[in-house]
Amino acid sequence: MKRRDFLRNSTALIGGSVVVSSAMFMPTALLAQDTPVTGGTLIWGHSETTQNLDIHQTGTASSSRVLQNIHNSLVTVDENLGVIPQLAESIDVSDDGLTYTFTLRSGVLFHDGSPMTSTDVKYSFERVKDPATGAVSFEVFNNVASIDTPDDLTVVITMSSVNAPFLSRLAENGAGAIIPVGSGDTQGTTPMGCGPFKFARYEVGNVVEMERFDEYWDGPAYLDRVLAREISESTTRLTGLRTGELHMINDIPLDRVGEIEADPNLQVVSWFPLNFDFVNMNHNYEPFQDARVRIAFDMIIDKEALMQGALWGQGATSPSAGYPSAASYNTDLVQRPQDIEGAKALLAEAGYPEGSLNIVFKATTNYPYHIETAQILVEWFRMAGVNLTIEQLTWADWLSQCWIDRDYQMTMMNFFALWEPDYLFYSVWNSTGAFNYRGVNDPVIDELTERARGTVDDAERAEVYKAVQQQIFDEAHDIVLWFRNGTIGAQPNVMGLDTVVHPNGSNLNFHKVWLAA
Amino acid sequence: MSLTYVLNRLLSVILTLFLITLVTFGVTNILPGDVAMMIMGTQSNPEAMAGLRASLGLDDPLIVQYGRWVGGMLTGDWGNSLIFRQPIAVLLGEKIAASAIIVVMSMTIALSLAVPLGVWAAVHRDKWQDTTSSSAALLGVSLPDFFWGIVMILVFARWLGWFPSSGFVDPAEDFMGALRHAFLPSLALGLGLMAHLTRMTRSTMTGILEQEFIRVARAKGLAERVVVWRYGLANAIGPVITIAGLQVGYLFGSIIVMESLFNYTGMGWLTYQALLNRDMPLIQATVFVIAAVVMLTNLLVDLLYLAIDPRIRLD
Amino acid sequence: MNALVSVDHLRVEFPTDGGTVVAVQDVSFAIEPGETLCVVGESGSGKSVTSLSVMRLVEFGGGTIASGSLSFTRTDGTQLDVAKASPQVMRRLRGNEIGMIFQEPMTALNPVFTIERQLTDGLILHKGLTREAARARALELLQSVRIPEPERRLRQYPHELSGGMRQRVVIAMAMACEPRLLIADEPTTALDVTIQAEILALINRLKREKGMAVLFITHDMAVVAQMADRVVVMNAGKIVETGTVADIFEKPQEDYTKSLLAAVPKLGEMAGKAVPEKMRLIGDADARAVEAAKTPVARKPEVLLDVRNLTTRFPVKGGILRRTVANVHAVEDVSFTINVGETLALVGESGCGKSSCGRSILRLIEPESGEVWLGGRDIGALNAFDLRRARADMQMVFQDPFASLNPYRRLKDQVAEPLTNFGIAKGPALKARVLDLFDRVQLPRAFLNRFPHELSGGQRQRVAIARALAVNPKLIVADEAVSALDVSVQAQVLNLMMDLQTDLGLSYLFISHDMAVVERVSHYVGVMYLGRIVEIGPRAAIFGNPQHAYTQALLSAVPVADPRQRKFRDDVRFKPITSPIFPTGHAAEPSVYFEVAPSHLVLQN
Amino acid sequence: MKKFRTSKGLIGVVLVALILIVGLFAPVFIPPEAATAMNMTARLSPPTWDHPFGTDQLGRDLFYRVMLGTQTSLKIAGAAVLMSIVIGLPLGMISGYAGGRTDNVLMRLVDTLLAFPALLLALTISAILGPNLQNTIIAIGIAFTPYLARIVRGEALRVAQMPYVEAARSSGTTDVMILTRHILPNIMPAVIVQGTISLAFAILAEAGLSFLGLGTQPPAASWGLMIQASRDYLDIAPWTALVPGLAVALTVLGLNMFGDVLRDVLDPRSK
Repeated sequence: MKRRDFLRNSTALIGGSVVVSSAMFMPTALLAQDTPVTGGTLIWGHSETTQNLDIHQTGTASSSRVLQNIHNSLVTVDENLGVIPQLAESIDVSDDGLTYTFTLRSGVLFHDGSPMTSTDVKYSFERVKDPATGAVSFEVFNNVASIDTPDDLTVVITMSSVNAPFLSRLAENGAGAIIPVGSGDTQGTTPMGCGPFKFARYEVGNVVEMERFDEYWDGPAYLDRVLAREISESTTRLTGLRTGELHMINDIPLDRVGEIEADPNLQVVSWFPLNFDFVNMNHNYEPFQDARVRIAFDMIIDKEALMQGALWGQGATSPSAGYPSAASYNTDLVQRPQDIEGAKALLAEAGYPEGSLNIVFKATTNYPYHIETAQILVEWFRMAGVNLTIEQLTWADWLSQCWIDRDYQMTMMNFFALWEPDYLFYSVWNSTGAFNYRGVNDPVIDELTERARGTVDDAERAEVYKAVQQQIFDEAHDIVLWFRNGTIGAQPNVMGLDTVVHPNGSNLNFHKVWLAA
Repeated sequence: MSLTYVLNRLLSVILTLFLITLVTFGVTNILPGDVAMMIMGTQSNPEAMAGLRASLGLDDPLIVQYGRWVGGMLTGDWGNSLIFRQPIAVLLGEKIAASAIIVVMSMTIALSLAVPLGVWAAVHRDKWQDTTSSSAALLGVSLPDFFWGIVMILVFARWLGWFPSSGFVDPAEDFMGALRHAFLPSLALGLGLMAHLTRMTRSTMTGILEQEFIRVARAKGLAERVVVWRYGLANAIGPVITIAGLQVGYLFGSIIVMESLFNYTGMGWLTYQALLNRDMPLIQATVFVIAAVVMLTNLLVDLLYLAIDPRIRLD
Repeated sequence: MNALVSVDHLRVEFPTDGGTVVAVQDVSFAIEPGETLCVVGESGSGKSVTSLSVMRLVEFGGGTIASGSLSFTRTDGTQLDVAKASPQVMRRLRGNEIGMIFQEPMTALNPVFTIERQLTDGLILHKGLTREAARARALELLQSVRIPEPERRLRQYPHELSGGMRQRVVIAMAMACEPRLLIADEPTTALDVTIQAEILALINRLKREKGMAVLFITHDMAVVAQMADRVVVMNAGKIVETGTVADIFEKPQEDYTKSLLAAVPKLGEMAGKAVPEKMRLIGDADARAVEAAKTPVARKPEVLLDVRNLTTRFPVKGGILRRTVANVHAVEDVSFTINVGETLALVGESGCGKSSCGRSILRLIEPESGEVWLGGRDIGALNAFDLRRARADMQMVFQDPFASLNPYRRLKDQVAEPLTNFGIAKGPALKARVLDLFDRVQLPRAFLNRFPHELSGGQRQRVAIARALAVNPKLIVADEAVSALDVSVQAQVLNLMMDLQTDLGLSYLFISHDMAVVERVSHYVGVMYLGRIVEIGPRAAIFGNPQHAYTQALLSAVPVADPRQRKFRDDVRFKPITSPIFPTGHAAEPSVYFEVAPSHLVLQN
Repeated sequence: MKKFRTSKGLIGVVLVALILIVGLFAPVFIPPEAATAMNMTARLSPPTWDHPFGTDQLGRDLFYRVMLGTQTSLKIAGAAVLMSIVIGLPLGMISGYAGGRTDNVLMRLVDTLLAFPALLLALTISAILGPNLQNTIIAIGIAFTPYLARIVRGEALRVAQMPYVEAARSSGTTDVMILTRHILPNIMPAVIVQGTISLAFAILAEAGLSFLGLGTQPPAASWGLMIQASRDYLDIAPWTALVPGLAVALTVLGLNMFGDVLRDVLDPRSK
C-alpha cells in the first residue's frame, strides 16, 4: 500500500459532482490548475497554538508544522518514506556503519544571506546533542563520537557503536534541522534557517507570519506570505473558512468532514494516516499484569464501531501501530473481534468475575474524540461487568499524571504516525523506552528492539519489527485502535494542496502552494 | 480629606497586592507538573527534560524564586515566558490592551442595556413590565456565556456576515478593525453581565424613587421623564457603577472562556495558556496582574463615585 | 368669592395584593385664601394622603382618587377639579400654583444636585426664566427664607447644609413661583425644637407677606395651637371634627378630639406641683379609676446612681494610617445623682450627648473617664464578667419600638431572655415570671406567642419595658422611650412607667427632647448642651426659674398647646449649635457649676 | 403567605417545585442506563416520537439525559452553595459583629480572594485537586465564599447596630448567644436569598468548568456537561444546546423569582 493512494485531492471529487450542477459552481481551480501564479497571502487557520519556536527544543506538532517551512534538514524522507538528502547532496555510510560522510549542497543560503557550511551543521548537531539545550531529539546523537568538518561542504560523523536508525531519525523531529552558527539563543523567538519561507512576525497566540525567501536553494515559493492564524476552537475555525476569512484550515472537526466535502464551494484534502490511537493499561496496576485481563479488555472493544462512533469514520482500524505503508508493517495481524461473553469468561478465569473490576479511565480533553471514545467504552465495559469511570484531564494534568507519574489505571493516547520503526517500537514498547509510560516490561520485545538497532540490513530489520508487532498483539500490551485521517479544508482557489502534506502526515509545507486569482 | 481617602485606599490596595503575590506564588507552586514537561509533550524523555529544567531555572529553592519574582517585578524585570519565549512584560502589554477593549466594550454594552431596562422595571415595579424586564435580563445569565458566544458567531459572523468570527486586530494599526473584532465577544459577555446590573439598577432605582426628593421634584411640576431619568438616575449611577466595578472581577474570569472561543488573544487567553502549560512565571504574572487590575478598577470606581456623589466628596 | 380649595367627599383607595385599602373616605373641607388650615391626626389617620391628593401626588404612591372632587381656584379665577385634571395641567399646577414642603428635610433635596439647580428648575419650567434670571430669583428666595450667605449656598450641595437650613431651602423651593397654596406635610416633625420654632415662624411670616393659604399637616396639637386658623381633626381616614382653632381647643365636641387634647401635656401646667403627675387619659371610666389609684410619689433620700465626671469621646479617624486625629466630645465631665424611686430627665437637642451619656452609664459604649457608682459599685471598674452581672441592675428602653425587638423571636422568648441569661428562673417558674411581666405591663397573655410585627408601637414598647423589668433592675435608662409613639399611646406608656415606679421603686434616667413630657414625669431635670450638663436641678426650678441661656432658649422655643399663647409670629432665631469635635490633645475644661438655689446648678461659662 | 399569590411568585414556586420533583424522582423512574445508552444510527437526531427532545452526538436520548441531569446539577450547585454558606456565614458574621482588627484581617483576606476572578480561582483549585465531582463542588464553593462572606458581613454589621442587639447585650446576653439568637435569624433571609441566586450561578459555573473538562465526568449527565458537549453542534443540531439550556434557564428564572418572593415572605413584617 502506498500512502499516495490515500491522498485524495478533493478537486477531483468536486469535478465529478459538478457535472450535473450548473457551470457557475465550477471551481476556478479546474480552469487554472496547471499554471502556478506567484503572489498573494495565504491565510491559514491553524488548529493549535505555537509556542517555543526553537525547532530543536520544541516537541509540539503545532510549532513543527509551522517551522517546517522555515527550516530545512540535512536529510528528509520521500513519499515512500525512504530517507533522501535535503541540504546534503550525498550521504556515504561506511560498511561497518560507524562513519557517515555528508557532502553538503553548495549555494544554500540562510535567510540572513550567509551561506550554509559544514560549521553550521556541526554547530547545529552539537547543539542538539548537548543535554543543556533540552532538545527533544538529543538521544539521536547518543552514539556520535565526533563531528568533523574537513572542508566547508563536508561533514564526517563518527559513531562509537552501530546505530542503524541514525539517518532516518535525523530526518524527523527537527533533529537534522540546520541553523546558523551562534543563532541558538534567538531561535526561540526569531527562528531562522534555510527553508522556503522567512520568519516575519509572531503575535503570541494570534498569528505567525512568514514571507517568501527569494534565494531559497530549491527555487522560490509562489506565495508572498503565509499567515498562520491560530484558532484552536474548531467551530470557530470552521466558521472562519465558511465566511471566507480563512483560505484554509487544518483539522476539520471530525463530524464535519462529510459536510464540507459536500459543499461545492470548498475543497477538502484528507490523507491517511495522521496519527494512531491506542488504549493503554498500566502494567504496574495489578489486574493488568495478567495478560488474560488485557486480552479480555481487547475483546470487549468493537474497534470499527468505536471508530465510526468517535471518529465519524475518519480513519481506519489497525491491529498494529506500525506505519501502514512501511515495509515493517505486520499485515498478518487481525484485530480481535468484539466478544463480550468471551471476555467475561476470560476475566473470570483470571480471577475477576463480573462486577469485581472498578477502573478509572483517564482521558484528556486535549483530544475531544478521546472523551467520546471513553464514553462508548464505558457502555461496553459495563456489559462485560467492568465498571469504568471517566476522569477528564487537561493536557497538563494528563502529562503530569499519566506520562510522568504513571499514576493511572487506564488511559488512551495518540502519537503522530511514527514511520521510523526504531523510534516507534523502541521508544514506546522497550522497557527502557522513553515513551514507555505504561511500564511495559517484556523481555521478548526488549531483545527484539535491541537486536533491530544492530541490524543494518533493511529487510532483515523489517522482519524483526514484524515480530515485535506480533508480540505486542499477542500479549495485548496495549489495545491499538486505529489510524486517524488528517484533513485540510480550503477555498477552491488554493492550489497545489497535493504537495502541502509532509510525508510524515503532520507537517505542512507551503513551498508549492499557490493562490489562483 | 479626599486625598487622604485615596492614599488610604491605595495603601490597602498595596497590602492586598502583597497578599496576592503570596497566594499566587504559593498556589502556582502546588500545581502539579511543570513547564519542561509541557514544552516536550509526548516527545519527552527524562534526561532531556532534566536538561531543559535546569536551563529554565526551575531547580532553585522556592524562596529564591519568590524573591527573584517579587524583586524582578519591582524593578520592572518580569522575566520571560518559558513556553512562549517572550518577555512577559511585552506579552502583558499586548494582551492587557486587547482585553481592555473587550472589558470596556462589554461593560458599555451591558450598562447601556441594563440601565434603561432596570429603570423601566423600577418605574413599573411589580407590573408586567417589571417581570418582562427581569426575565429578559435573566435570559442572558441563564445560559453560559460561551453559549452566547457561539450563537453570536453563528448569527453575526456566519449567517449575517457582519462581524469577523475570530481573531484580534491591533487597534494601533486598524482601530475600526479592532472594534469589529472585539464586538462579538463583548456582546456575548455583555449579555451575561446585564442580568446582575439590571437587577441592581432596578433595586437602587426602586429605593430612590421612594425618596422624598422625588416627591419634591414631582411637587415642583417636573415632568415624570425628568423626575425619573434626571433626578432619579443621577442618584442611581453611583451604586450601579460600583456594582459594575465589582463585575470587572467576574468579567476577567469570563474572558478566559470567551477569548479562547473567539481566538481573541488577550489576558484571559494568556492566563489560560499559562495555566495549561504550567508556565509558572507567566501564571504568576498574569494572575497577579489580573488581580491588580481588578483591585485598581475597584479603586478607580470608588474614586469615580467620589467625583459623582458630592456627599462623599468632602470626607 | 370662592374658597381657594374645596374638597368634597374625597375617597382615596390603594389597591394591594390583599384587596383594596380605603385610606381616606368622605372627607370634605375648604381652604379660604390666606388662611392656615391645620389637618391634625395620629398615624394612619389619612392626613398625609389627603394633602397628597390635593396635588394628585397620591397616584405616584399607588393610590387612586376613587370619588369626590377637589376644586381649586386658579390664578385666573377659573375652577379646576384636580381629581379629573390631565397630567399636563397638573404639572402646570404643581410647584406653580401649589407649593409643597415635606417632613424630611434630610431627604427632600436631591443629594447630587446643587441647591441652585434645584431652586431654579421650577422657575425655568413654570416661569420661563433664563438661567441668569432664575439664579437671581433663587438668590432672592434664599434671602427671603433668611439663609445666611445665600450666594455660597447656591453652589453647595444639600449635605453641606444643616437640617434647619435644608428645610429653609425646601420652603424657598416651594415658594419659588409664589403659589397661592402651600401644603406643609409635617414640616417640623424631624427638627429640633429651636429649629422647629424658626421654621414655624418663617412659614407664618411668608404666609402673611405673600397672602397665601397654608394647608398644614401635623400630629402635634401644640403646633396646631400655634399655627392654625382653622382645624380639621382626622382619625382612621375620616374627619372627626372641623372648627376654628379656638373652638377645637376650648370647646371640642367629639370624644376623640377631647382625648387627643387631654393626652397632650402643656408646658408650664406643672408649675407649683411637687411631684410628677400622671397623664390625663379620657377613656372608659373603670380604667380611669384604676389609674387614679396610683399616684406618683416623692423620691427617697438614698442615692442609687452616682455619676462623677463622666466623659465619653468618639475618635475621628483620619490620615493614611487611620490614626485618631480628633475626638467627638460626646459626653464631657458630666456628674449627677439619681435617688431611689426618682426620675432624672436629661433634655437637649439632637447631638447634645444625652443618649451617649445613657449608654456610657450602662457601658454599652466605653466611657473615656469618670466613675459610675450604682448601689455602691463602680460600674466602670468591673471586668467583662462582673459587668454582665451588674447589668441586671440597670436596663435600657430604646426609642424605636420597631427596632428594639428582634423581629424573628417570639415575644415570650424575648422577655424571658434576660431571665435565662442570669439563670434567674427556669421551667415553670420562668413561664410564671413572663406571665407576670406581661400582666404588669398590661399586655394580654395572648401576645406571648406572637412576633413583634403583630403589635402596635405602643404594645411593643410595653414588651420592651417588660423585658427591661424582667431582671428586677433598680435603674431603667429610657432613651426617648416614648418619642416615636402617637400622643395618646405615649400618655399610656408614660403612665405605665410612672405606675411601675410607684410599685417597684424604680429609678429612671429619662432621656428626652420633649420639654412638655419631661415637665410632667420628672423629679429632676438636667439640660445638656454640647456634651455637658449646662443646668441641673429640681424640675420646678428648671422650668420655673431657668438660669442658663440655653435652657431659656429651649423653653422659649417649645410650642404650647394653647392657641392663646402664640409664640412664633415674627422671625425667631436661635444660636446655632457648634461642633463638639476637637483635635486630639484638646484639653477640655472641667465643668464648674454654681448653685443658684439648693441643688439647682448652672454651668459657669 | 399572600405574597406567593402574585403571578411572579406563583411562577417561581411552580418552577422550583417542578425542578425539585424532577430532581428527586427522575432517578427513581428512569434507569441510569437510559441516559448513557447510545444509538449510532440516530446521532444528532432532531426531536422525534422516539426521542422527544432529540439525541446528542452519540445518539443518546436528550429527554432522559436532561431529566437525570437535573439531580446531578442540583446536587453540585446545592452542595457548592451550602459549602460557601458554611464557610462564609460564620466568617462574615464574626467579621461584621466583632469589627475592629478581626474585621480588618478577615476582610483583607476576603478582598484578596475577591481579586481573583471566581472562574480563575475554581480553575486553579481544580487543577490542584484534580477533576471530579467532589472537587468541582469544592472549587465552586470556595470561589463563591468571599462573595457570601461580604454580604453576610454587611448584614451582620447592620444587625449588630440594631437596638435589640444592644438590648440583648445590656440584659447580659453573651456574644455567642447574640450571634446565634439575634444576628443569625436576622441575616438568614439575606443569606437564603443570596443562596437561591447563587444556586443559579453555580449551575452555570459547573457548565463553565465543564468547558475546561472539570465538573461532572462523562458519560454521566449534568446540564453543564450537556451544554458544554453541544457547543460543536450548535449550528447543525441546536436542540442539543437548547434542551439543557432551557432547563438551566427555567431553573435560573425560577430560582430568581423564588428568591425575590422568599425575601418578602421571610420578612415577618410582610405577612
